[in-house]
Amino acid sequence: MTQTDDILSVDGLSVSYATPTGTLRAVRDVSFTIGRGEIVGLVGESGCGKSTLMQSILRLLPGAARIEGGAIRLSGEDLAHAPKKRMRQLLGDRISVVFQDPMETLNPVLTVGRQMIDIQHRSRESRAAKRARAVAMLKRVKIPDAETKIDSYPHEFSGGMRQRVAIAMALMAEPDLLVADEPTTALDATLEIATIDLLRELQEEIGCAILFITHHLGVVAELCDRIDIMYAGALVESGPTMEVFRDPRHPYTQLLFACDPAQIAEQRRHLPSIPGSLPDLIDLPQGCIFAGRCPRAEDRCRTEAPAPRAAGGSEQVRCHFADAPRLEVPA
Amino acid sequence: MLSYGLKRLGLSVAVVVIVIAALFVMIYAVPGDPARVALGPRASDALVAELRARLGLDLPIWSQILRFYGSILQGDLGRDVISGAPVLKVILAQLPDTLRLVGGAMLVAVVPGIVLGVISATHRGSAIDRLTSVLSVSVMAVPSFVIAIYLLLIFSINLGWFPAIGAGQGFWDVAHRLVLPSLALGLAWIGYTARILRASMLEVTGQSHVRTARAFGISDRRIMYDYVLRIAILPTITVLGLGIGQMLSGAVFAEIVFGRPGIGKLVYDAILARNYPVVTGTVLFTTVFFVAVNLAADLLIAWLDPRVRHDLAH
Amino acid sequence: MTLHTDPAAAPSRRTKPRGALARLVADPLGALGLTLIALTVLGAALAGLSPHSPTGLSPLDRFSGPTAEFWLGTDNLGRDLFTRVLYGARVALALSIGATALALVFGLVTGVAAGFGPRWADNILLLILDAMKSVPTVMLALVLVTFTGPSLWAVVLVVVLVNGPAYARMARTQTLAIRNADYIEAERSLGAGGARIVFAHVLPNILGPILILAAMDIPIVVGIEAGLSFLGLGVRPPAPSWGTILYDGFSYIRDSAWMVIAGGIPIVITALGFTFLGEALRDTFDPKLAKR
Amino acid sequence: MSALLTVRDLHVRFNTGGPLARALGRDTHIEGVAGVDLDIAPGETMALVGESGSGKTTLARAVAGLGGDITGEVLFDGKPVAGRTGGEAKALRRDVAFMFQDAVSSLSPRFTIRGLIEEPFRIHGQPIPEGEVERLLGLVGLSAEMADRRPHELSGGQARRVGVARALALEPRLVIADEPTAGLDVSVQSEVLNLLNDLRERLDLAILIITHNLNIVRHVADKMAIMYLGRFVEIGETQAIFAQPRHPYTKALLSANPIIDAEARRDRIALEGEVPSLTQRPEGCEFHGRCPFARDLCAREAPDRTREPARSYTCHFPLEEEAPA
Amino acid sequence: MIRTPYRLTRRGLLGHGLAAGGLAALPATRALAQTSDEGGRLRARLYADIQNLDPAFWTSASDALVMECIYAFAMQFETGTDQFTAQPVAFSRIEQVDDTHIEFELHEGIMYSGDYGEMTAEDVKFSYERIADPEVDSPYAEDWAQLDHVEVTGKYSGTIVLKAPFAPLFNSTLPATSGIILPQAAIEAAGGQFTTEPPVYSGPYRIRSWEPRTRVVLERNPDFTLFEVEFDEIELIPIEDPKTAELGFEAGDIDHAQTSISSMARYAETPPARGSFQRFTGLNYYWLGMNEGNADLADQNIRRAIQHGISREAVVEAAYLGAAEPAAGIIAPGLTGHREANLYDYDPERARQLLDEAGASGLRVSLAIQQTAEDLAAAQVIQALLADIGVMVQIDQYESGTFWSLGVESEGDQWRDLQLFLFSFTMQPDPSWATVWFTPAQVGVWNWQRFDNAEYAELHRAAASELDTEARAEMYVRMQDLMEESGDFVFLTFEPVGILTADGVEDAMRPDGTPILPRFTRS
Repeated sequence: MTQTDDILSVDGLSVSYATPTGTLRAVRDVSFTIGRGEIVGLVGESGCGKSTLMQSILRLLPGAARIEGGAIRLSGEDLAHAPKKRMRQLLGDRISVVFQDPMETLNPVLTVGRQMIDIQHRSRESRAAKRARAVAMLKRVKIPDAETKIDSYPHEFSGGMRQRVAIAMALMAEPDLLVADEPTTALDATLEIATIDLLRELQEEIGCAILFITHHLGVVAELCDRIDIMYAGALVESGPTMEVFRDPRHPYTQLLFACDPAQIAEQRRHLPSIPGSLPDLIDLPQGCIFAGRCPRAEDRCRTEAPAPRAAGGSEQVRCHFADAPRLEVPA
Repeated sequence: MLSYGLKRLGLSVAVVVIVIAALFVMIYAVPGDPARVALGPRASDALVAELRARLGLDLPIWSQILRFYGSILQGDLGRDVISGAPVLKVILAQLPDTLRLVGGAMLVAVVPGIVLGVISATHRGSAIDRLTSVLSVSVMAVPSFVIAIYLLLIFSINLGWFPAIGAGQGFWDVAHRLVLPSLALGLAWIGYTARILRASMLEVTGQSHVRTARAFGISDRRIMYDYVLRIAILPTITVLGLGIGQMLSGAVFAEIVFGRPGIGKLVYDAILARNYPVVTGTVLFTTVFFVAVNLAADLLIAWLDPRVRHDLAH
Repeated sequence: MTLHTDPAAAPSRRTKPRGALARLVADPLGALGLTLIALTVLGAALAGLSPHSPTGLSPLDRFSGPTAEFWLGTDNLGRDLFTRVLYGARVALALSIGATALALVFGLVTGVAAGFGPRWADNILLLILDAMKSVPTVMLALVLVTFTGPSLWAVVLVVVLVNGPAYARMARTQTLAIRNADYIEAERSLGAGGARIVFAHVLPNILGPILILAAMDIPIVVGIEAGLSFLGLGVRPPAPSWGTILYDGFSYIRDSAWMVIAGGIPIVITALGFTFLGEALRDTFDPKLAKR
Repeated sequence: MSALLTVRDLHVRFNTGGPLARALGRDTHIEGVAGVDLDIAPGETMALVGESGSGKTTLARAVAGLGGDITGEVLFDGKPVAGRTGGEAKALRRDVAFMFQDAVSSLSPRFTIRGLIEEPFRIHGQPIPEGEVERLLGLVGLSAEMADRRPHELSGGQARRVGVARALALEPRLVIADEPTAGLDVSVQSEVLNLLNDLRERLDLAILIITHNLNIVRHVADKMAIMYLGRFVEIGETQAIFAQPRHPYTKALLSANPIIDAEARRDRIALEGEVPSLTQRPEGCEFHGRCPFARDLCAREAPDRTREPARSYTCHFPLEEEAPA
Repeated sequence: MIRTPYRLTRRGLLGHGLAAGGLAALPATRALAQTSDEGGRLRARLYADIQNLDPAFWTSASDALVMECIYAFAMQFETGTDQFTAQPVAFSRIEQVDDTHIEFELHEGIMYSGDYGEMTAEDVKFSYERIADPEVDSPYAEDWAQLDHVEVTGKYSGTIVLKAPFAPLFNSTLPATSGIILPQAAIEAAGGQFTTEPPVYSGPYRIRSWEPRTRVVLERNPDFTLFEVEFDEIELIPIEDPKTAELGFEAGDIDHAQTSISSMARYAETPPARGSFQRFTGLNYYWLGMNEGNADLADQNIRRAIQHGISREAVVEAAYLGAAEPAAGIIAPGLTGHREANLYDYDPERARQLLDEAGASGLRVSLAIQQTAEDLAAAQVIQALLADIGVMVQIDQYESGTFWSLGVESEGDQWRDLQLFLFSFTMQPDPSWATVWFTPAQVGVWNWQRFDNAEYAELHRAAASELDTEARAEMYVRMQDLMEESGDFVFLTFEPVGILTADGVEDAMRPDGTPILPRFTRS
């Protein structure tokens, strides 16, 4: 899977947590790539493992978590087994992050300027030069009056502004890869759009790749070149955004899209849903992970785990019946 | 910030006013004539009458309480019935010894407390963390006078390493004599300090902004000191502020066991001697001191924490 | 509302809730705490089995070290210290549990009242609680005893006034928090009245943390009783309290160290026992309290 | 259609200052809701839409009689909500059910689900019919064995169902649902909405639904109101508003919906700045500072309400019908 | 610490107002000395801080100890003997011419500090008449009760003229603080009286610094020539608890200390390291009093039963751990009027019989004591002994302030409730000091027994002017008989005094164990 012009390639990654009742296999055999300058949306519902995946890439996993196998390569260099020191060199330089909650993501007792200077710890420039860079970056994210606002504390900014500051910080080092972990979830709709627009604009200028983690399908459609859909720790479908939206091949993807009121053109009082619940990730079912909730599931699905394959416009689909006609979803 | 400061100050003053009123009521509630009690059985009636007049005991109660406030406002806490000296002067004369003791105890509490707290938090769940936790709660649980007696028994009487009594003269002598009482008084606060620091460090470490800092490749050391400790230390300041006040009065046990002069010994002797002006004066003094230290701690925190500063401004 | 992203943090329904006691005992600290408390309680219960009287004099036996007959030695009047320590456990346990219960009632009533009362009443109560808290503990105890005279009841009063405000504050804070909690709003939206809300929804929810707090305060109460008795301001001397044993022992510390050893050890054991138990209770049942 | 709930010129005020500020004579009040009119008929679903801090929840709570410093008129079934005592107050509680945003935390943590569902009966002193709990659980699609669980053992969707069951236990006539799908996954949120809708049809319930999710509104609401700074900038029939928003803010909200259709993006209205503070309401039209179409008049003069058959709005320069994109 | 036994000096008892109130709260005669070899500094323990150094108004034995250092006394008791013999100090000669005339002559060249010049006979006249002067209202006026006037016959000589013979003159007045001679000008400059800042010094030392409750430092007065002093400085440290002082002594902080009584046996057996232990027969008397004014104790037979019910040996043994002997009175051995034997000794059979006769089975009484280890031990033994004859005793411990008000009528009605109490008074070496408190005039003041006996009163008055020692002794013995017969008293003991002295210091002690600090030397 590794291609030289891929910024990030995740190959067969498995991550598990030690819990009192057993090993919880949060991410299993996930593979995907992000090309240079590409924006990739990672989509999934609660508990699908997308955050674990993100934390694995950044190596910020909690203590109970362990990478069981697979590789995470940044331009060919394996992050999954890189020494801590090396990770520290990469983080904030070649890989940056924007987290979900803008209220808590910045240090409350340090000024924004101080934090933006701190993160340039690799640079040997003078403080004044670092500060000037910080001001310039704040201007680029359209913080009004950046010269004075830089000496403010995070709580003196509004939520939307704080998220912009976070984006400014993340992009200041002009990284190769920006990991954005639900950066717009906590924002109101109008701010969400503004933030997405800003991200897109900056991405075009800087040319970095973005891994955009969200549960909001519309945002992916809006922003991303490619989409990866996770369910219960597994990557069930991935491909170019337009292709996947037009013709999703995995039943889960199909159902997910069908449930989203935004995707339903005509007004209807009754909306579709996906019955059933997530499988137990400690005591995994045999076969396909989605079999328990899949209207199309057959005996084979319950015994044999499907291998990923290309189908329709999608590059990877983990379904035995990836080529079957799209499901009719009743409300 | 200013308005917060004023508000906190106002609250502190209100608290002191209430404490004064409560003290007054207590004095008033003492069975018998306070002047007679103060002067002793053989006092002439004239003298009792004079003291009554001086204490304003013949006035109506509301007027007495106003007088009480008035004189306290002027720094007049009454007179020591035994020596006749102003109570404030008597207290101030005893203060240095107690402050030295509290200072020693703070040193005992803060340095190991912070070190243990940091070690505990950075090695969460390890054997050393568990050991520190158990030690912390243990030293907090055992009353300081029991510790004082055992220290005296072991280190003064049996081993003879430290003097048993007195405050001493000259730096080294004073320091030498401070060791055991400071330890007795401060030991519990090692626990308080370590625990609160550990808890607040863990809390801060779990906050999202620390993860952000990590995600920018800032070194663990730097994160620990600039990002975690800086915030985590704030609750510790509150606890130590409380500590100073509690130690000031808790010194009574260390002072008695180690035969030291000081505020605690003063009030204790005054209680035994029914020297009410000294008792109430000392209680009032320590209360004001306590309130003032806590106020100072709060203001310090407000000053150190821009969030509070900000909230207060709005 | 944030989504559960860390599967390890999600509540696992698989763990069958075990019995409270079993969970406590599983915690080494809890087991140790329970053992120490059991020792104290057993001592108090079995005090009567001692062949010695806690008050009987035997001057010729005075200042004995530990022997087969006198397990902890004797005091200046030749009384068996072990027996006195056992009887002292009765005083300590009865007083600390009784006084804590009173303080708890005081705290709950005032705290819940403040939490539910009108704002001005809350403010006044808060100010008074602040004022009570502002007098350093030892000073408060000393000044109260000065004006009441030494007695068991004075100690109880001191405990109520020293510990009560903390419970009241906690009850108030919790009540306020719960008062504005969604589920109280929900109950109100269903039409529940004040009494129902307090007794069915508020009290059960605040009682737990306050009980844990109280369990952790019992060493403080034992300390207050022993401390005041040590100063001669607490339990009246013929009664064998640990504080009075220390009081006597400190006088005769040069004659026999056994008196202070005998007086201090049960205080240490009880204090550690209740503290460990409190810690374990808190860790087991209310991790949120851990900050205190 | 006679309205079940009628709201006229409702204001809800908050005091933000302490006693000190009050003593200094400072006016520390802000208006979370600043004069709204609202009617809901039985069987009708009304959606309240707006961004954080627009006053949606405040309004809903005021309507439900759950507090706030209220002026204006709120009539339920023709009788004022305020000032009810005794049986009348209880009756209101029975007739108006409130579903809280945070479903899990709106369930008393020490109760079992059974206890929670029986709670309304107990509060109102009504006998609990045999098997009623199971019946209600079944009604909201939960199995009877759930009855012995406690709130923390439920998932968000399950908790919400319990909330619905509780709300419906006494057969109310109006359900106020505050963000009933917040925090739910897409695959689950439909279940809750369908449930509400089924019950509406079956029991002729009126529903007031508060949400910031316009996609839901489009499907489930008959009418919608768009709130901005505590006022309705536009209110009317959902279809009409979606088809052609009149108020620029409505349009901005509707267009701020990330969608896959690249063409639709061009028609998007980008808002400038952020929502002003309630303590400093702008002069003139309160939206003028952020409105891309604002003119001088907007800054000077507050627009009156313009009424159309299917809606009303407050804008000097309402958006006109244009060629469909 | 609390265990310090509070005892009254007679002087305190005569006091009024602040002086008495203060005194009631303070222990007496507990002075320990400590030394260190370096710098010639003698460090002495005070049992309490100084309060008043005016000879007419001083309050406690701590004050007296300091006054002994800073003023020239007329006479001083000899040290190192077991007889109370006063020797002239400021006086070069003193001679009793007849029962009421005493001639004296001062040493020449005794210089006051400041500008007050040389000590003259005029100063003697002023000082003594000042204390006796009713206008001055000194609590110590009774020391000069019979003073008529002092006649100045020369610059250095004069005659003390008495109104009547006065036996205590050489036993307690002149050799103690009432014999101090100060210049009129200095007292007047101080405004008639003073407290802790003496306007003038005439003794071997003067005060260099005073840190309240912490220390008083005295330094050698270079102008003093009456006798040689060894130490350049004396540091006096207030330590109330003798047990604490013992710890200090053993830790090497204090080199000369008075022990608590209950520690004496231990020290007698095992002398301390780096020091020696001495035992003195003290003058303090310790007894159990019974309030005959209390309804339950009004029957003399009940009081007699309690007398018979108490084994003084057992009580003294328990309280003092073998350091003291039972007493048979209030006048210590060696003093005029010491009584050898008791009238009503331990006899539980007789006690039970008496109680039966009085119909007082199941009697419950309270025993008031102070918060001292010794009182507490004694009380618990009494409790056990009386339980044996069927009397239940409840021990009530009082802090000193309350305790000293229990039997005092002017404090209210609580004297009626007072039943049994343990009491200890201190005294100077004249029997009149001991007996004065039990006269009818003292009922409800310090005579808490409410022992009211006319014969006793008359004997007390007459004995003060009786100069014949044997006749005087008989009178005092009779007075003690009367006390015991009343059933109000169980004489327990005379409290011995234990002294610890470090190696390298030679102490100078009065026969009763009181140190005279300026006379201390290095050995």
